[in-house]
Amino acid sequence: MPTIVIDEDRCKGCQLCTTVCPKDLVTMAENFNAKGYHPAKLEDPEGECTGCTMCALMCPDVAITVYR
Amino acid sequence: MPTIVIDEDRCKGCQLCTTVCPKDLVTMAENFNAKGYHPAKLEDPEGECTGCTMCALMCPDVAITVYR
Amino acid sequence: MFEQIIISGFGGQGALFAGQLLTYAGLEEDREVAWLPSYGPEMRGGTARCTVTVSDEPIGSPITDTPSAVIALNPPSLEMFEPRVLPGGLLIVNSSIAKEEVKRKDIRSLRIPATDMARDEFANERMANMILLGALVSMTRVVTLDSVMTALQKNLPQRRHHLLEPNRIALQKGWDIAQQASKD
Amino acid sequence: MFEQIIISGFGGQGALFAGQLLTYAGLEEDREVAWLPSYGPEMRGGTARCTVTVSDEPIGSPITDTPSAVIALNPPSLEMFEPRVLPGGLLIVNSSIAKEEVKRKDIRSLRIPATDMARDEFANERMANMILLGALVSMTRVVTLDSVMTALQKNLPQRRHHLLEPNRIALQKGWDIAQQASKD
Amino acid sequence: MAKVLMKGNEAIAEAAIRAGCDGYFGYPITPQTELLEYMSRRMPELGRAFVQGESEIASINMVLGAAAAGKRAMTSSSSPGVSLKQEGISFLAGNELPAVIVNIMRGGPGLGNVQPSQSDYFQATKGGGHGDYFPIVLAPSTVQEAIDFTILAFELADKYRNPAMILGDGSIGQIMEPVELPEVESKPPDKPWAVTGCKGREKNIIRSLYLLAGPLEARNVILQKKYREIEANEQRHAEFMLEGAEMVIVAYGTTGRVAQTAITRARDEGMPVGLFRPITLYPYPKDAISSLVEQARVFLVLEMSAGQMLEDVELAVKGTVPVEFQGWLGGRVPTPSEVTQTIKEIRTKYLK
Amino acid sequence: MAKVLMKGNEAIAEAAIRAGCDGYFGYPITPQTELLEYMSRRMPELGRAFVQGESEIASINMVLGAAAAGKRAMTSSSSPGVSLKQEGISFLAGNELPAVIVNIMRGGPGLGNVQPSQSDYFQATKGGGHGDYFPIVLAPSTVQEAIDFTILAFELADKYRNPAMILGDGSIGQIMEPVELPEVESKPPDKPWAVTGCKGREKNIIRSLYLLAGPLEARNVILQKKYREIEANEQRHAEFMLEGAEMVIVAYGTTGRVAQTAITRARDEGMPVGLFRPITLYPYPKDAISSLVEQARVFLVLEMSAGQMLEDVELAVKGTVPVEFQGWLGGRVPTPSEVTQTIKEIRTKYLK
Amino acid sequence: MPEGEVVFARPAALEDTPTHYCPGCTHGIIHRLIGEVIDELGIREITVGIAPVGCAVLAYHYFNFDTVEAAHGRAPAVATGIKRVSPENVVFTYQGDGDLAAIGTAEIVHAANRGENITVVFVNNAVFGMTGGQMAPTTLPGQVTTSTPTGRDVKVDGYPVKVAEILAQTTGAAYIARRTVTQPKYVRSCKKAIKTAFKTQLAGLGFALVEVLSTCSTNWGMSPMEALRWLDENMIPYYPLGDYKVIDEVKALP
Amino acid sequence: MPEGEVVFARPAALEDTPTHYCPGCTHGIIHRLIGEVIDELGIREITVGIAPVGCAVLAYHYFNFDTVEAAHGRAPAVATGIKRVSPENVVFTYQGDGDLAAIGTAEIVHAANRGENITVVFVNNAVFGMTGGQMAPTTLPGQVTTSTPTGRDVKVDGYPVKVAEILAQTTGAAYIARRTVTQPKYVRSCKKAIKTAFKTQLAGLGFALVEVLSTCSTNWGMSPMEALRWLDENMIPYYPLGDYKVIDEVKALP
Ligand SMILES: Cc1ncc(C[n+]2csc(CCOP(=O)(O)OP(=O)(O)O)c2C)c(N)n1
Ligand SMILES: Cc1ncc(C[n+]2csc(CCOP(=O)(O)OP(=O)(O)O)c2C)c(N)n1
Ligand code: SF4
Ligand code: SF4
Ligand code: SF4
Ligand code: SF4
Ligand code: SF4
Ligand code: SF4
Ligand SMILES: [Mg+2]
Ligand SMILES: [Mg+2]
Repeated sequence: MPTIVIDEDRCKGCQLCTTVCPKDLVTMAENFNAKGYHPAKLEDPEGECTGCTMCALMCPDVAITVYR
Repeated sequence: MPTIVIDEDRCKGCQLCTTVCPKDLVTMAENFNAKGYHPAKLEDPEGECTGCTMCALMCPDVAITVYR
Repeated sequence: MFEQIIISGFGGQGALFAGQLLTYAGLEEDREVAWLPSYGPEMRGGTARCTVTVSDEPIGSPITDTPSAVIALNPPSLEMFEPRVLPGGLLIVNSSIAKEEVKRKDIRSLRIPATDMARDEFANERMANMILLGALVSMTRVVTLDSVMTALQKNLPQRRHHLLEPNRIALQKGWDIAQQASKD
Repeated sequence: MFEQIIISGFGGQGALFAGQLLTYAGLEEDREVAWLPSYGPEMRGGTARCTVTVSDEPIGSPITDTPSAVIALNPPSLEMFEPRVLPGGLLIVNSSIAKEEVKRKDIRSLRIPATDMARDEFANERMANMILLGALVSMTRVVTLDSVMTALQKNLPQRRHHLLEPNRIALQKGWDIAQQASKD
Repeated sequence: MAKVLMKGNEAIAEAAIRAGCDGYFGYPITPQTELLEYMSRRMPELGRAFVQGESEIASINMVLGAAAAGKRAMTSSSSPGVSLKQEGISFLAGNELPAVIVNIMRGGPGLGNVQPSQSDYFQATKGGGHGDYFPIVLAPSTVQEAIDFTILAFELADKYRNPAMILGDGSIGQIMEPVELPEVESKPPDKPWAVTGCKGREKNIIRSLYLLAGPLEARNVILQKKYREIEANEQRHAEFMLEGAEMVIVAYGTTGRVAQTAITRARDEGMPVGLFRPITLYPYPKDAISSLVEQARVFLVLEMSAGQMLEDVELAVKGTVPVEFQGWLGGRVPTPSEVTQTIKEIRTKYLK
Repeated sequence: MAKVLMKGNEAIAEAAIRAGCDGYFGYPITPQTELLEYMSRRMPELGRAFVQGESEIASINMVLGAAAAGKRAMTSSSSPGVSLKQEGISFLAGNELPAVIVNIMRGGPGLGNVQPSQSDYFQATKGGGHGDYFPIVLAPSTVQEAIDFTILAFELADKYRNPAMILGDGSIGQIMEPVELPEVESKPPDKPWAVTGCKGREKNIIRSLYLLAGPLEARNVILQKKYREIEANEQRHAEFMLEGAEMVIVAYGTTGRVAQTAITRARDEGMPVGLFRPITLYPYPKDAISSLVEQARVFLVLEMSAGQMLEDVELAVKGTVPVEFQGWLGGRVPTPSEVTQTIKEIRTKYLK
Repeated sequence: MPEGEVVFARPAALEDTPTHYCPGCTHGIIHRLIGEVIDELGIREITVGIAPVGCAVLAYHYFNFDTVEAAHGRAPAVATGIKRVSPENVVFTYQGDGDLAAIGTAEIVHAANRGENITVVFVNNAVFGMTGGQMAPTTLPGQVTTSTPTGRDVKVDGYPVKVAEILAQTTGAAYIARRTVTQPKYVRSCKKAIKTAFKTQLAGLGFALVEVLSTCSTNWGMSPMEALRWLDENMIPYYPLGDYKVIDEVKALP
Repeated sequence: MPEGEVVFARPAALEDTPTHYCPGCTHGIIHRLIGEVIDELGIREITVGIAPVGCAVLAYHYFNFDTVEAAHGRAPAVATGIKRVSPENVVFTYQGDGDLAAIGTAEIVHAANRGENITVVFVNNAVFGMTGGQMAPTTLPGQVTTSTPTGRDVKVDGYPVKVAEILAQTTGAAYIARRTVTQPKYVRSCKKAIKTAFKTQLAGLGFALVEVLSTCSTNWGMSPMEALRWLDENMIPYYPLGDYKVIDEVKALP
């Protein structure tokens, strides 16, 4: 099942991954990560992620790994 | 009567003035000037010079004065 | 007196302004003061930091590896400066974001959830710096709170004057928390 | 012996080559030699000039303001160097072009219409330098004419070897003229 | 006048403006950039020239142009950028053009870092460019001095028709301190040599080319005479607790102020130590140092470098008294405690 | 081997080729241009790199690239052009990259002229660029030495991973003298630090940036250790008639050879004078000078400058013996007679 | 770890080191693309990168291959030096707009003109990022920076320099393109261009440059998301994306 | 002295000093044209010229108005400095192709780009004349020089730089033209262009440059007459004469 893994501690909370997901699955978490940023998180209860890599393409910090 | 005066000691003998005269009146002298160059000279026994300034236009050393 | 205080956080958390305020307060008291911001590549990654020196004698180096007091507004600042505080010095932590406990035992420390308090009480996260500064002044007495209030009055840009009162309250809040903590 | 000789003229008159030949001749005789061309802005206006030093001791400065001998191939060279020749020194002038008389009385001088001679006798104006060099060697004995001939043989580029004989004759010609003049 | 808090870089800029700087030409580089930024705001407001050049080289040559036009002109940079200006500075000196150059030094060599350093001393004082020349070099140790010396730099530059340099370290540029901003009286002198259009006079030529050795020699003789004059007239330094000092610390700029703190502490402990703080690095205040030889039993030179000014102290002391040295490298600023420690060691070695 | 006549500039080029120079990068400037022209002919014939850079700055940075790639690289220029290279030289030193830079000095400051001069001594030896570093500086006085020192410069540069400079004057560049061209044995050492592609090893980084003061300090400590080592091992000089000399003339390059002629004459007249001719200008042969203090009653420093090496002599002599100076400015080369004259005056003053 | 194949992950040519870049700085995306291209071309072990002076000065920490740090603006000269003595290496520079289009103008123009067989990735973010946001040659008309406090006045401060357009005029250039990375489709297209630029070098065809429009939210005073939008709306109209020069041999590349 | 009116003589803006130029060097013609234009515009007393480093380094001896000598390549920066603090002066640079198109590339590109209100007379003789005839950026393909002994190989030495074409790309340029002086008709046209370039400045319209193709018989190894012909036959085809940029305001100039 396609999905993504966000390396929370690598994330700088820039949001670049959030608007490009065709399924709107990526949002910003409420919590702070170790660096003090709100990291991005995948919310995909229905397993909608297609592994399209859109989100990963936009990540400046290579914090997203995509599985398919 | 139109004519030109070549400042012989200013002349560097480059010949640039010679080929442009429509009347072929400018040639190189046999003698050397003070600098050791063969200077240009006007040979205009018939008074053909029209004062067209062609020769002067080409002189890099402003050695030619044109009268009309 | 010779105090060197580092205030460090993300850009936007007001570290530089808090430091300037402290410097102006020192000037109010006719002390020797110096303010030195972080600059250059240090600033990438959204860091903002300054060192404030308040002293009774002319100031030699305005730079320090061993501050007498530190306000850490975010986790990287805590990580970077905890080891550097002078023994017997002070470390104040914005515990809303910097969650780690202070490990050193040879320094005084105080954890204040300043960002949360600022959001909850002033509806403005940017007030956290004033809360922490109030606490610092209380625990170091490097200047009086009055001097800080005067400096605030004089140096807050005109277009921000509506923030004068909230800032004052926040400073007082920090002062009170520190007073309280010292009693505990 | 310590001789510094300047050879100076227009580009194309062979001043530099004559100087090199003299230098190689000195080398043939195992003397200390140095050849220094004019360079840079000096060269504009079509000037070519070199200083040759031939000496028995290691050469200090290869540059001189006061040459012991000068060959002036054209009028500007005569004008520039006549005042500079060492008292008792030598000035050889290409009188075909440099028409002015030599005014100094405290130096030896010789005027040779070398360009005319070269045109008339070799149908090649460029041979003037060799005539003048022959005369210089004769009057200074800085090297032997033999050494010059050997140097010529060794250093004339292959493609110019047809000029070997005319060059030799020209050198000899200059030598003879100088011999003659010294007898006059 | 009330004191205001000002950052060193901005203070230099404001001082230049008050000194009548007509044109500023610069290129960003840390830790000097605020100077340029301040100028970008203020100069246009005053109707004066501000250009962010395409490089340090362009900037120094713009300065040369503005100076040739008879105007007060200035540029600023930091170490690598100042290296790039060396040809231009040599041209300014060769052309006898007044101008002010600011170097807010950072750690080197190469790209180094942007921390405070004093390792461009040789470059500044011995002539990093080619040929025999010296810029006048002033070394502030506080923001107030940065202001005062900037004004002085414009005046000395005009007086001697020579480039003048403010040599500060990153700390001087970045620090914010209380200062007083003076009103400046001095007006630039007449500059009949400037290129302003030849109306009503002979044409003027600004150049450093003298094709023949004779004329260039003559030119250099004039320059050297000027440098001897500057050396005779303009040596400046500050003293601190020199009375009775058997150990004389020589330090300039930020190192000087750090030393001052350490000396105060050392005096408290009864150590006979004082500070000689050069203000002009060229001309070096060697006469004053030479005369200290009577009193001092040891000199201690402190620099944020591997030992550059050290040579000038040694040249002045001439082997009569030991000269010790401590340096800090790579953008490290000494702490007063380190200096105190050294003072103690030197005392043990020489003053027992 | 038979001697051939060679021009200094061309001889340096040929020597570099024999020393295995893999890349030459330069820009024309009188009186150095024949070096570049020679290289433009020979390097492509040998399948090696020749680039006429768009400027001196581009050229020195091309050298930096080629040196980083582990190859022997070289550039050459003259005074104004070398001023422009100062940032690059500081980078070479900071990066610990070996390379050879030739400066055929001309009259300055500014555009000056193209006559021989020695007025870039300070720039070369004290570091005209920013930061604490020194290029190794070799000063040939004959075309033969120009050849030998060029080869040595490549070897020392590699040995110490440091830029090395040939500092000659216009006369050395332009003069044609008889020389022997040696076959060179030396091979460059392995350069495991070079950027050649990281195949089979960790990646290599060539840099001089160390953001924090601590690491840059550590880096500088390493550099300074290297400089102390160079100073201990590589001081070189030549002596001429020093035996029994009470007057020691110190002069390098062309000035040294002029002095030699004058000294020969002076000795003929019974004057006890000899020559100390520095070959390495950095490291300065100060130990040998210091030890001459026993024998010498006066030093006479001769330079085609206003007095630059003079300071290094004074630093070595430390006031124990008088140091006199004569300089020639603006591209003027001294004649032996002038030097003889000075020798006589100094003798009258000190040796009677 | 989830099941399935990894279809997107850090390329081997990029170190697993957090960058110092500000949140959302597109320097990071461009780094990654270079890493991916180098991986795909299998040239990591023969590549030499030149880091500029600018925010990307620490690029050598992030790239996992040999790197040289150049002085400000001089990367093309350094690259020339390396490539001329070691033509077997793949040599590229990574340069900002201050670095390449201000102080380094002469070096880039002449490297292009010589047809130097190197690759240039030119990151145009319309400011001097590293030094705190001063005007760059590429700053837009009216854009406020710390050295154009009232906005760039083209009459006084000059006009934004169109690097791709100007370099396309040089005969030596083989491939000149402009791209950006503000949207996934642009990211893909940018990667392709970078790949073409490296292939151009591998085929020995001469100078190749990709100008990448990039954000600097910190110095533009915006959030990273706002910065992407600002770039799309303001920079692209002034700096149109596209290919500015593609010689036939490059077109014919496989 | 003959009777009649003098219709051609030395302009007042030119000193009565023999030049150091080689016989037939067209630098001399270009100097004269500048002198004539300055006379005709009546601006001698407000003009400041910038002499380059190159054969024209001594131009200040020949021009009869205030002059500054710039470091090699930096004339546009020097001119900028003057013009910015003294806008009432007419400021022009006189530069060779080594000076302007090699070492001075950054300075000329940015002066043009800033639309600096100065005039540039750019003398392109396809070699470094002063230093003895090395390759210049403008040297033609195959041309033998002292640093391209087997002829310029464009693959190694780069391509001849077309200055007028490149600078015409900058937005700041108001007037960019290329002329020559090898024939009387060209001389006339060149003078007109130089005049337009000065008028552009007088009208405050921004950067103006006239590239003048010029001979260097000494370093080309030809007689002056051969050099004229060589230029016509070889340089003009590569560097076409014409106007490369003329903004409307310049076209409208009286
Ligand atoms: C010679 C020199 N001049 C100036 C600097 C200061 N400096 C560092 S980075 C930089 C500009 C960086 O801007 P850009 O190239 O656009 O890169 P960005 O940071 O925007 O990615 C400058 C001017 C320097 N290090 N060296
Ligand atoms: C910084 C610097 N580099 C190099 C030189 C040497 N130099 C003098 S003139 C010149 C080139 C001149 O060529 P160009 O500009 O084409 O003028 P031309 O002589 O052909 O008219 C060079 C390289 C110098 N004086 N200064
Ligand atoms: S891979 Fe595609 S579908 Fe999955 S989270 Fe990312 S953008 Fe959304
Ligand atoms: S793009 Fe990357 S760094 Fe930015 S929020 Fe998403 S995961 Fe985090
Ligand atoms: S003015 Fe005309 S006609 Fe008279 S000589 Fe000159 S070119 Fe001939
Ligand atoms: S053009 Fe002038 S210099 Fe040349 S030959 Fe004619 S008159 Fe003489
Ligand atoms: S300052 Fe700008 S360019 Fe630099 S890292 Fe931050 S966002 Fe990126
Ligand atoms: S060398 Fe060439 S450009 Fe220079 S003066 Fe002679 S002909 Fe003219
Ligand atoms: Mg940028
Ligand atoms: Mg030219």
